[in-house]
Amino acid sequence: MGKLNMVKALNLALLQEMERDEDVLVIGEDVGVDGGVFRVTEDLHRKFGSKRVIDSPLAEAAIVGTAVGMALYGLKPVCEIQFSGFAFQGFHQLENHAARYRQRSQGRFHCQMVVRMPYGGGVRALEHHSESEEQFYAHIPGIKMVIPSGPRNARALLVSAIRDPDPVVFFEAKALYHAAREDVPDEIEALPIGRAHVDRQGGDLTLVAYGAMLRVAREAAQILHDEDGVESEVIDLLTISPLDRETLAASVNKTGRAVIVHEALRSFGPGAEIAASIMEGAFLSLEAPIRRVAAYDVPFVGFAREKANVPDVGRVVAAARETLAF
Amino acid sequence: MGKLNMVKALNLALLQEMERDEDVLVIGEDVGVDGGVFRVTEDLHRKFGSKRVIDSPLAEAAIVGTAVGMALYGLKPVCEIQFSGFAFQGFHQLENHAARYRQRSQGRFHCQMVVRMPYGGGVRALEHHSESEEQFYAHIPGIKMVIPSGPRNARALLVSAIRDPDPVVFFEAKALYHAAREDVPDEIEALPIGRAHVDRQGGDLTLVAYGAMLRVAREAAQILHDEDGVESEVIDLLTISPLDRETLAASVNKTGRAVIVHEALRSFGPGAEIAASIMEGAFLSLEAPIRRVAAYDVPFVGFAREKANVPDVGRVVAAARETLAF
Amino acid sequence: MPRKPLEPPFTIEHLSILDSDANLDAALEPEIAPDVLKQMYRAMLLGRRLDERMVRLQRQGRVGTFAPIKGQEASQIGSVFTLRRTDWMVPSFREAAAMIWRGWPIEKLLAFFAGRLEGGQPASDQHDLPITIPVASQLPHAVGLAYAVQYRGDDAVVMTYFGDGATSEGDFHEAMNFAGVWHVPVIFVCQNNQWAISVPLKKQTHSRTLAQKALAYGFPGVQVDGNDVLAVYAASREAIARARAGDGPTLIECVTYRLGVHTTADDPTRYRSEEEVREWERKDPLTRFSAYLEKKNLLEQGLEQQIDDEIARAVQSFESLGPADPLTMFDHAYGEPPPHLLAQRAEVAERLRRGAEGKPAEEPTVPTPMRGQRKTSRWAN
Amino acid sequence: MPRKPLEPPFTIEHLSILDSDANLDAALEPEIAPDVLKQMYRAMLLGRRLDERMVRLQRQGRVGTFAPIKGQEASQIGSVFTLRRTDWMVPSFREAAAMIWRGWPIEKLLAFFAGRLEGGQPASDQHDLPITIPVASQLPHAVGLAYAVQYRGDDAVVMTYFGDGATSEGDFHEAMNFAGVWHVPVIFVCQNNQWAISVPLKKQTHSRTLAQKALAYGFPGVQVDGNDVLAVYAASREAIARARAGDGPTLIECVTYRLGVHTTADDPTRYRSEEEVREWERKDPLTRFSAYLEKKNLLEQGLEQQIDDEIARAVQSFESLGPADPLTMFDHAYGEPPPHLLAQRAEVAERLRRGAEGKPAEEPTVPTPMRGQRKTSRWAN
Ligand SMILES: Cc1ncc(C[n+]2csc(CCOP(=O)(O)OP(=O)(O)O)c2C)c(N)n1
Ligand SMILES: Cc1ncc(C[n+]2csc(CCOP(=O)(O)OP(=O)(O)O)c2C)c(N)n1
Ligand SMILES: [Mg+2]
Ligand SMILES: [Mg+2]
Repeated sequence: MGKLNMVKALNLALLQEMERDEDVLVIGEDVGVDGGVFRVTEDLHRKFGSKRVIDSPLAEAAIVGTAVGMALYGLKPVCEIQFSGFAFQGFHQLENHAARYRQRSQGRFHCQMVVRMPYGGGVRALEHHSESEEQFYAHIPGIKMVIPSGPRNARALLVSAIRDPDPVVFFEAKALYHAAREDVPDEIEALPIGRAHVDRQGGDLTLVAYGAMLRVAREAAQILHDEDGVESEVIDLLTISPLDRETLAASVNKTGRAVIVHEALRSFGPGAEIAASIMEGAFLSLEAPIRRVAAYDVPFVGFAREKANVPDVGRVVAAARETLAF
Repeated sequence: MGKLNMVKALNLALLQEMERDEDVLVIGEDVGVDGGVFRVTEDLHRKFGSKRVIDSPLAEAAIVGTAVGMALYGLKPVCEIQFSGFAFQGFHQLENHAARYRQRSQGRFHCQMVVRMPYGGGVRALEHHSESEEQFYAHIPGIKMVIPSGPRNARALLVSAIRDPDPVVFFEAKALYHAAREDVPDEIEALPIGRAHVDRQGGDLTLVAYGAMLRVAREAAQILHDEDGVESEVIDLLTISPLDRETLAASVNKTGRAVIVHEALRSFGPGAEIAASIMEGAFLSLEAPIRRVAAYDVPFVGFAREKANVPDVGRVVAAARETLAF
Repeated sequence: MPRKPLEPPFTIEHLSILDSDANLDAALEPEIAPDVLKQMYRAMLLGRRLDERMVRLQRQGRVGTFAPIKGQEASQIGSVFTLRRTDWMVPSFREAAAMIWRGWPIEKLLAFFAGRLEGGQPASDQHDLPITIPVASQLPHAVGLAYAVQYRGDDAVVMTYFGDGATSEGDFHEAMNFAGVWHVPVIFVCQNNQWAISVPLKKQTHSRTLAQKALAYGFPGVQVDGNDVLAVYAASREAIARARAGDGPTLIECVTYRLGVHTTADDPTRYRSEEEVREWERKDPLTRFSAYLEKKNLLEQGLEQQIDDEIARAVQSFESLGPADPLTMFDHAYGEPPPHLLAQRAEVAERLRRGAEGKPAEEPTVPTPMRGQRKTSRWAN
Repeated sequence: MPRKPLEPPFTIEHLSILDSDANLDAALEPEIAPDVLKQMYRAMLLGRRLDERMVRLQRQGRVGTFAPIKGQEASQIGSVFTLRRTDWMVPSFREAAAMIWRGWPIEKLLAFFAGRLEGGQPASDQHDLPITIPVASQLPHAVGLAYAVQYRGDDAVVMTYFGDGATSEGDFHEAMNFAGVWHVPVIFVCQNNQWAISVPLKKQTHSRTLAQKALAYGFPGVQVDGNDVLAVYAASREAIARARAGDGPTLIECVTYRLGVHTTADDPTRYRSEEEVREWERKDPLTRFSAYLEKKNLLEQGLEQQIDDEIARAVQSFESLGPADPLTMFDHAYGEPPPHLLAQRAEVAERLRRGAEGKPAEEPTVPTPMRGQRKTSRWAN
């Protein structure tokens, strides 16, 4: 396939899975003729028709809710929520139902479905178009919560999400859609859900990140290497829930220090669970408090103030230095 | 007033605030003629009429959403969601709007409103009637999240919630509604939101709890005292968000050990933030990993298996002993 | 160009065949085989008798909260009888009679209301969803199922149940709208029993009927006398024929009444009059249907006893279930349990093994009342 | 007792006064003072001119995503003009013309679309809610406001705006239903511009009109030619009179068309034909209204220039705003900032003070496209 950006890589995953499996279909607002407002479903409508690539009415609860019904029948719907900020309109269908049908029916039914949504800042967007809500999904058992960090793993994780027998909430960082291209192999590739990736190895400090924050963590690691001679281990979570606690603990048992970076709000955010679970798994190795670099606890700042709110390399480096100096 | 159970105490708070302030009104399913399915709004309809005690149609989003509109106008609605399990139907109105109007309008508007809901297990109830969803609200800035632990503080906190200029999500433990009576003074009493209460003092171990879990923590503390000679400090959070980080840190800086107890699910739950924030505030004092005793990460267990899922005294004592023995 | 009414005008029809005095409109009488008529009556009576038994079991603390169907037997049986086994049935939480007809064993329903996960498992060949508690939230599932049926080209329709209160929820609206746009084979059966707990219909909506809500979605809506099993049957059969022919969804409003409590935790004397209840008791669906069968000589002797025995056997078999195994709560959370869940399971297993201090206490047998503290309750004060 | 249509039947009317060829139905012509007619035209033209300017500003990276109103000027101005200042206006995100008439300074709108919180602040005496982005979610607020008006016994009505797509959301349904039950003074103005981004009306709902959706809630719905400012005005005036008289809500469907892009991030050539757009251009609300005014000798000379100057001044004053102060993002999160927020604010303040490593970078001036990667974009590939 050559080098693809994340939009194209995701599109490829959908295309190939739809070719492989007639039960896979796509539903959402503007996913059909328009190819999705970010073009992730581009061309699928032309190839598979409007029964398989459904331009739905404007109603998130029914997008998720009818997808639940389709999944109960054995189809494998991939929903697109146009922006993660509008997913709350359908939140009850995920929490009340998608997550629960397997247990409620004691295995007679389950919901093999994916709910894709663009999340996060960096695209000069209005309210509800820049937030990072992964925490809300991570706290729902029965659901898996996945956030890729680049074209190749995005494609491989979306393939796995589509094949996963459980409902998967799949966040796509808007800031990454066109940020970089990567070599994406022709043949279908799948990455296991639930497994973090050690993106860079190091013994002095663990940097935990995911999604668009991975590159921030990477750059911070490079600066720490170049300027401070510090070797950071960068962990790309990829799956938020179920959390790969083993990989986290193993890293911090080695480094003794950790900084967590995410775009989600800090308080009661995903960093809390990551920190708590590191503490549980590596307590005796901890040499400094685990720091969280996150968005501040305010509802919405507007894109004119976004840069001051979303973690950047400077903040991560500063937090890392304080952690190292502790 | 003499001794009241929590239902009566909450009812008293509503009654007295409605007598004081014409702008306070009540809206929800069955809150009027029926007095609420748990009778918390008993008699209010008779006293204040159907314009002030509104039996709404069956639609949680509109209960919260119209209350937002009323609050924008200057009224002070108190919504009742019949069970916290059905609040997700209106979750978007809380997250998209109640929490944000103040910032969105830069102070021109705000939502002085309360959303009360019964939460938690212990009443042999069906699915969606036993869950503990406080985490979802704690992660929304602009909203405050309060959970009383007994009749007296329930009444005093509800008074504060009604008077608070910000939207307050107010969880009432169903298991506590009729569990105990307390002396509740005649004159209106208010407790500050955002402040935890040290329910029992001790220097060996900090037990953090709230809502129905407070009595579990209390009993555990007593057993630890009686059987192990251990002095536990029991912290009753009362407000989940904003979290009283100072009180938590101060306690653990003294005790060096903490066990957190909540009915909410463990993973990505409120205990994670509590633990992370204790670590941040008392790192050097920590002698053992902070433990979380919580419900397991499964969607719903049914009341026939509920006892095995919700934290009980035995589990807390066991966790405390492991923490002490670390 | 002037102000002009749109043509054709919008109409909603009302259907009634067998009135409360058992007068039959013979012109409209549906053709139903005598055997089927007998089965229908049996199913209605079973619903009625089970109801009474369930309420007693709840009062004794042997099951938890239960939602009785008394008064709504015709709405449920008249509609569900028009389904084939291969069709889909999507219930809310007040369709005990319909669910039993669909093949749910009574002991499974008992287990469900006793708070056991086992009670939610349909048989592997059953095309039924389990009970849904969040009001109206099952309606999009029914539409999704119907979409899937159409997508696969299967020969089936979907019937889903809900109450008058449910029509206020956003999920109702969105499901109806999707069904209209997708033109899928789904039949929305609204059991308008006049009350949503304590909220009467007139506080629920300002619409004249519930059937007319279909006008907003561009498909047919019809109002039927929901206590008239023949009318419900006729309207359902027509809707199903339309759905099977590819002519899209229908909304059926069954005008009926909940004669009993909302649930066993409810005290309806707080919000409605005895007279109202008595008035509706005169319209009892069983009375008029048994009169109809009587005329046809189709009433069976000893049916009540037969049914009571069946229920008794089911209660017995339910009560002989062993205690619920806590460890199974970890099953079916995910397709494969993730590591943290295995760890939690191990923790519980260890606790159970150790017994003593960590052992979960026995469930109390007297339930904490959920609502409607009856004056006799030990909780009243 | 037979199958009988309910009486009276349900009707929906269509209203048109000034057609696309500027033919007037004199019998229906509303009485509007000449001054007001001139103001209406000015407000419509301002909407049109601002639109064009906004799109240019966005292309230059000086503001972010903007939702143009071109084609919908009559729907907005015809309705909003029937409000008093003391009435309430609840917009969605495509009501620039109506908002300006309500007193929003143009520079505030510019600030809003430039991602500045300042742009969302109504003046303290303005009875206007700020822009709402989640589709249909403002409708319950409008109903709540109307309830509060009635509760306090104030003399005001509430008018709220939304699109055709919005009618699919649960919030639309619930708000309409509450409004019907509560019988509150609220007017629902649906700008049916035929498209919800790329989704045409026929995929949005199977209902013949949007106006008929009011039937589900038991209050009047009317369909008007939304490009006919006189018809919109007449229907709105009637609805407002009804609301003021205590006779409850109305749904007004304005049949109009979005002549431009959905937002500046959209490329409509992907989903709709040039012909369709051209057909609607022939129905332009400004053309016919200016012809109407021409006949009345009410067209002002140099109006366009005057308006352009006003816009230019606003752009200038917007651009002379200093850079946004990051610290103010902590204001107005709560009534009183809680301790953790003060700590976060202090952290940012310290970072800003220290400058260097922690300093937030400048915003890029070329926006990352949100959607509809135009072929000319540097992102295209
Ligand atoms: C979303 C949701 N909100 C509230 C409830 C609590 N509740 C259970 S039944 C009921 C009333 C339902 O009324 P209706 O739809 O008329 O059905 P009926 O009970 O009369 O059969 C309510 C409010 C619920 N189960 N789900
Ligand atoms: C709840 C929600 N879902 C999705 C979106 C994304 N979105 C913005 S505008 C729009 C289409 C709106 O269509 P319509 O209601 O017809 O209004 P129009 O844009 O035509 O004025 C969509 C899907 C949103 N803003 N809110
Ligand atoms: Mg009902
Ligand atoms: Mg539109």
